[in-house]
Amino acid sequence: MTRFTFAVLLPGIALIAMGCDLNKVDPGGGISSDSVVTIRNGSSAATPAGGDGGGGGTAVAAASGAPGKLIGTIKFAGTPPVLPPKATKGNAKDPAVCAKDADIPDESLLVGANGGLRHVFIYLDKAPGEGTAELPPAGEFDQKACIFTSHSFLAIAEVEFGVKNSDAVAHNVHTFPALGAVQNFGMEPNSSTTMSFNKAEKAPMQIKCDIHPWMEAWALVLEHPYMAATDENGNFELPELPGGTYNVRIWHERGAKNGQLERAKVTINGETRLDREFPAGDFKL
Amino acid sequence: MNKFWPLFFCFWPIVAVVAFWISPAMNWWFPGMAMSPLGQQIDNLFYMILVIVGLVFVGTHIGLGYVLFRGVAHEDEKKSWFSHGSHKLEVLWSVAPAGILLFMSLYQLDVWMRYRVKSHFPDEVQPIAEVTARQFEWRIRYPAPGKALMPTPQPDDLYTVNDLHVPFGRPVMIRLRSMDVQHSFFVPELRIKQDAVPGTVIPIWFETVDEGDFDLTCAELCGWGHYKMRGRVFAERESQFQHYLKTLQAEQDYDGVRELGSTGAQIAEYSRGPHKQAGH
Amino acid sequence: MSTLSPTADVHGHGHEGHGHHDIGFIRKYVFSTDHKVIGIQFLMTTLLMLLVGGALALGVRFQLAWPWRTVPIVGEIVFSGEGGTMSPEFYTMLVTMHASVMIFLVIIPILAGAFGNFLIPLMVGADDMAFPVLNMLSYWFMWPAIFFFGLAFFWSGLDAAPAQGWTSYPVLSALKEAAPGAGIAQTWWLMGLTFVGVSSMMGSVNYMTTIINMRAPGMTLFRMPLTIWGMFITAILQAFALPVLTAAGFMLVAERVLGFNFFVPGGLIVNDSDPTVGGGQPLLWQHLFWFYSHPAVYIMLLPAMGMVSDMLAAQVRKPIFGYKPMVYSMAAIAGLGFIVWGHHMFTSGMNPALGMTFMISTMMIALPSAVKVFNWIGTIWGGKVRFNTVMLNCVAFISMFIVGGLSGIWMASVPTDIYFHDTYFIVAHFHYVLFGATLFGCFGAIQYWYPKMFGRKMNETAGKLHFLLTFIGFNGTFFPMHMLGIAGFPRRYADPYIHPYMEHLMPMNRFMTLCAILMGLAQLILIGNFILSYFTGEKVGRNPWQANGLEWSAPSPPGHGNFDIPPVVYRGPYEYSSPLIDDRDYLMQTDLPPKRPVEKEQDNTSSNDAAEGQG
Amino acid sequence: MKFSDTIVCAVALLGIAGCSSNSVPQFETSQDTGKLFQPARDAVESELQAAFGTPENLVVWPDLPVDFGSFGGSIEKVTTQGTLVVPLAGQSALATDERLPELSGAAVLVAPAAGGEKGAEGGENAAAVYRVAHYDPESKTLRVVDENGKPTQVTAAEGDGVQVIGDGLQKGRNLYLKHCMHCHGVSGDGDGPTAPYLKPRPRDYRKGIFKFTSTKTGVRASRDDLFRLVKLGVPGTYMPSFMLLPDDEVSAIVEYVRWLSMRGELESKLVVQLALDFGSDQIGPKRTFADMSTEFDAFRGSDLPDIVKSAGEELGADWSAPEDAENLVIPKEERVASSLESIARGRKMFLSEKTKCYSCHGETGAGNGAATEEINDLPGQPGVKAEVPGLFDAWGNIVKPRNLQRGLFRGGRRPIDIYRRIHSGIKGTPMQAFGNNLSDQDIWDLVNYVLNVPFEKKTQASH
Repeated sequence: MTRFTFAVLLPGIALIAMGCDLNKVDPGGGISSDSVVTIRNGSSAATPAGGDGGGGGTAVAAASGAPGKLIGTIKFAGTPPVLPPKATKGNAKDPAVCAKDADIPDESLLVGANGGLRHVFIYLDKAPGEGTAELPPAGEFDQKACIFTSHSFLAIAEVEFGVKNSDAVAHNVHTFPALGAVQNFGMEPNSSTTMSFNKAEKAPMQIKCDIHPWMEAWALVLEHPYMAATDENGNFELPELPGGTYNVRIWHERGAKNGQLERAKVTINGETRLDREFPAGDFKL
Repeated sequence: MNKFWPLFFCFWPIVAVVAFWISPAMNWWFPGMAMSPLGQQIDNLFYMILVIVGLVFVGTHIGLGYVLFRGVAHEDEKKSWFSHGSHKLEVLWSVAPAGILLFMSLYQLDVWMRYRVKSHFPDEVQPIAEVTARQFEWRIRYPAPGKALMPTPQPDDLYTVNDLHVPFGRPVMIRLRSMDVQHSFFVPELRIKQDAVPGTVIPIWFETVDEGDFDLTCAELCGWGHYKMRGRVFAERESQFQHYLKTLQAEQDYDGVRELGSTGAQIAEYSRGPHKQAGH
Repeated sequence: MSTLSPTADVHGHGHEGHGHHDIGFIRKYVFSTDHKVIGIQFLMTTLLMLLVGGALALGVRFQLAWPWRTVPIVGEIVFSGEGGTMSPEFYTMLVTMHASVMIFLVIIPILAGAFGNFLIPLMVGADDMAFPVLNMLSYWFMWPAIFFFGLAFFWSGLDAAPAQGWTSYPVLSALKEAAPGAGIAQTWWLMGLTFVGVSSMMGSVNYMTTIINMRAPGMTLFRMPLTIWGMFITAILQAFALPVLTAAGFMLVAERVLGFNFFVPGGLIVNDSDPTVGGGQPLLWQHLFWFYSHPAVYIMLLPAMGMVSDMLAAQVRKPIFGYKPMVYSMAAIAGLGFIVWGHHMFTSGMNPALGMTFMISTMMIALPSAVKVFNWIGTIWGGKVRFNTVMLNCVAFISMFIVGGLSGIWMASVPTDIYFHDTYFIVAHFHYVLFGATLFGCFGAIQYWYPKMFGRKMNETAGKLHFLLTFIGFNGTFFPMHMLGIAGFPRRYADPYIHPYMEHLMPMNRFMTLCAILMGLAQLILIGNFILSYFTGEKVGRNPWQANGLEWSAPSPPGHGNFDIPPVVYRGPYEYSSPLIDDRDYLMQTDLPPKRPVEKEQDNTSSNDAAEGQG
Repeated sequence: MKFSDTIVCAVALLGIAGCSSNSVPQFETSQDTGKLFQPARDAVESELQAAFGTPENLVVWPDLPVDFGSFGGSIEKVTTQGTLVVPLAGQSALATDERLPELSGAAVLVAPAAGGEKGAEGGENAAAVYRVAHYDPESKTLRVVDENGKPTQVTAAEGDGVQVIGDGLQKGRNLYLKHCMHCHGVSGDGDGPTAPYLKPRPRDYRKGIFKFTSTKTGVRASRDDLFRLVKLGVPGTYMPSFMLLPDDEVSAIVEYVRWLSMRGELESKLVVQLALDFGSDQIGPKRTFADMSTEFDAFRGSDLPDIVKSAGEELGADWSAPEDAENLVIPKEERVASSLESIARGRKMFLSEKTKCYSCHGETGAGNGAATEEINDLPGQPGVKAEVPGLFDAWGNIVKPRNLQRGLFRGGRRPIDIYRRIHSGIKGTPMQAFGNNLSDQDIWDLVNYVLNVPFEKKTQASH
């Protein structure tokens, strides 16, 4: 063996020895790698930041101002697209009941004559700390002519309300909550029952009927009554609030950003107006 | 140094023989004794071939080693032996192996016939279960207690998965099917193997000589989960087997309300997965 | 370069490439029609593929030794989220591609393609193949095959390669739902297979024609070296068996793409799909496949047998013991090879009566194999044994072939095959035959004919080191597989240890894997030796081994047209240590009969012997 | 011999590349988390890390109703230097006496006597954490060291509660990674390396929804449900039967799967809380990254800990509920014997407007009802039409109504199983609960009919 060879061999062997611990024949890693268990102490990893309060979604501390209602109008700016009906008259499943007399409209974007947008949810994320309004009487959720009424439904968590099937066919109510428990139960023809949502949500949830795929509604479930859905002219009215500044969510099912059209900071000082006009670009169309 | 390589080539058959010799002691051997009469015959055939093959193996390697050894010692100046062969030797080493090979093949036909040829099956062996292989498990269908297995599913059939219970001490037959791709029903301890070919129903019979549970594996590549197809064959007393079927029936008819009756204890266990009593 | 020019020798040593003809570099070295260049191209390609196939095998071995551990190098890239552990379907893909690459891209082409091409014209005394362009095409059809195999493997990023095993049994390979790799990758794979088939077919037609028509004057059939016999019989085997496989391949493609139902029976529910509507028979594929693939085993063996015979005779300076029985046994192996395919299907549920006939025919094929082994031992007997690399590889060939052949007896006998079918016993068996025998033969042949290819010898020390490591690694890897098989260890299991009766075999598998790694690394020595010897090897003349064959009468390396002096054959190729001459122990096929008068007695014996040897 | 040098170098390079690899499995964050803006994503990840750790370093969160294989006891005597006399007893199926000698290295919680045995569960009582150095079951002596393995003095008194966290979770993890991960993924997202080839897709646990349960609508799966499912497999899918595993291993897997579900649920709960305010799509000219960061820091300091805390409590309640017998679906009436009359009634019910079973399952039960031909909106994605007709499940996968003619029942073929499917639906799918509409009698008729569908022709022929 030449000296040169030797000179190369030695570093080679050294490299092998460095790269590969030959004593450890059993390679580690993979699923058989070791794992340890530690115990969680305390309940959050959050590192408290300097500032406190005023955070996202929370009620901003009331500086001043008289209590009042929040009212307003939500509008669609520009010419709304014309959505085809979800089922045309006489051509739906179960034609004896569904779309018997009229088309079943697509309610996901209903714009009134003055540009007012229907079925927009306006709500506070959190109840104001004091002076909570009374809970409104529970609404009723109906299924009529194979349409859910109302398309925008408001409910309070853990408060029972009536569900009705006014049709001569069976429907089912299938909810898609983000936080609460899923419900999916059948409604036999012309029956009624009660239901409730077990948890408050951050945003409205979809309700579907699997038998009639066009049937769709949106329900907002909160722990407090500070919510409203716009009527056919885009008008809404929230119950009276203590004076102060609040974060108000404006949400529509076709809103481009997870449905949220805007998170407005509103200061209540007596009756306050919140009018908004959203261009088509803010929607998923 | 010249002797190194002949020794090297001699060393190797010794290693091979030693390896085979110590294997049973090291547990590198059959997974236990053959638990079926047919399996014992197969083992005997294996050993017979092992002896013959071993002798031939050692013999040829000794021959090879010997000629190498002699060849290494061959002087440089002397020429090699100039020979084009020997007719007598050629005849000898053609006829002798031919005889041995023919003997070996004819000697084995009997076992093969008993295993696979229908007319040589044991008398009155009836199918007791249908085993349907699928990716990646064995689905088993029994007839209701006291009934015979029908070719097509019956409303009162009993279903289970991966655990095949059979009575021991008598030949039993299963009907082997595949629901998707080709699988192979392999019970090493019983020394049986039969491919489950899609589209055909293949009857296989076996007899276990004693109680026990045997691993059932798949021996034909059937997809990514091939290795996962572990089932078990439980050989048990006839009475236990009948009891098992009854338990299975009670489990299968369980409506969550009705009194559980005498098999209640088992059913309670079933709610945490069946066959605890038989397995671990 | 004129074929007959006596000065060709001078040029023959160089690779100047700008000789007398205006052949461009591309025509000369890339799209060459020269059988020698094509042979070397085949050799390079197959050695490359050998590394690929070996790497795949190491992946398989790794999983068996350390199941679900981080796979070195590849694992961290491909399965990073899972901690680098290979997924079970990747394991089956490795198994499949290892076998496919090794069989179709290494062993078959290295024997028929590389050595067949290089040796046939040289050994029969022809200036080139009968159809040089066809010959060139046969090489260049390998590349689409490699491309399609590669495409199959890398399609959609390493994880949807064919995973049906190299046997590709339907239904697994016929329905795309049945396995991860049964999608388009399986079609690519079949395309690759078809290209390999076309390539082989072109080669085999060429070989048959060349051997039959282009032998040098005096080269009678029974004066042909056994290598040529091996190649000839292989070519015939390929010509008859390949069409069946190609047809089967097309049927499977038709089944997959056009919805024919050759192989898929009705009513199967695979992967939650709708029930199949077929009416086909899965066993049909097995019959067709094995009708080719069993003879293919001999395609992978016979040329190596021939080459080892030639090398052995030259190394021990002795005539082949029983030349004609050697030829007849090769023919017998080939003939019987066509009627034994059913022994792959003993447990498949085919008619049991067939099992019996196939058992007898399979047992009988052991007979010519035994005759060959005895004849090789007879050849060494009384010879002068000098252990150089060639000799070592030849002896290893014989030794490994004995092991592989004998373990086949258990497979041939149906009752024991019931147990051993699809266990590691059979893996051990065919690796002993295909790797142990064939590849050791090839390693020997590379060393032996390297001087003829490049005019230089390969390094002996490195060759011996390579042999030693490969032999130890090989036996360490594959001998324990017999034990695994006896223990009932099934093939193609990604994690056998979830079955309790195999748990205790993991240490043995680790040992085998370490041996396999050793063996894999040893091949780097071969590659290094192969490349570096081209530059540094000892320069040699025409006949460095003092052998008798026609190829040794040509320059090293032979120029275009091979022979500077047209060869005329006077005797068989194995007249070593002939008493007819005194000054040397070899008598080349082209040497004129010795003029020295010989004693009467000696003359008789030698002519008798020669008569037996030469017919 | 120059080439040998080259070879040696090559080998060395391979050695370095090959043997130094040491990659580990990792939990992946969900797609929804990925849509948050960076600081929020980091916060979610660090919360998950704190609550559940990584596959290498599993975190035991004692609030969760997971069987960690713990042992408990109260101190009888404290001797010197970290040695306690405690009779330890297993608190669960995963903590058996045989495991006692193997406890070395396990974490120990020592809670003041005021908390008693319960004290160990809450983090508020600031239970001290040690590790087991050695436990001798004979003399019941427990020697503990501090978390770094150094000898320490135990601040405890007689009667204090001791909880030793066993290796239940690790056992489950190892088994899960070996048997389940290839399909269900390391984080239980149903997206392991094998998953793309499987139909139906492997379950994504992160929603906490399992299809085949014995519990009422809206209630999670019980341990027994998961145990049975793992043991028996899901016929007709790639979920195989794991009968091959002993019961304790299956239990360990079930616990680990529940733990993974909880991890996924915590993640999605946090994301729901953050998505509307801190989604990366909210960044725009009106609201810059800096604005959002400031706002998020405040949120993180004030609201996030509460959210995590209440999410933990919710998880605890939700996953304990299925173990409560009240939440199980148990028929009030016995099964109506399967007779031709009952089957006929069931068939009538199946085809009635009251149930509309046929609308999905088809009039012959072949799973080809009209609903499978309709184009649906994707659930939860208003206005987004599915590209293919058919029904979708909660995971966004197309789901076929069961073809009853095949006689394959994924959730089990016992009458009680089918009763439960009809009574409370199949979670996460359009299969609805009929329990409030139909009487037990009606459901049993339906069960009898469904069980008879594969044999229908025969029954009619013999009729």
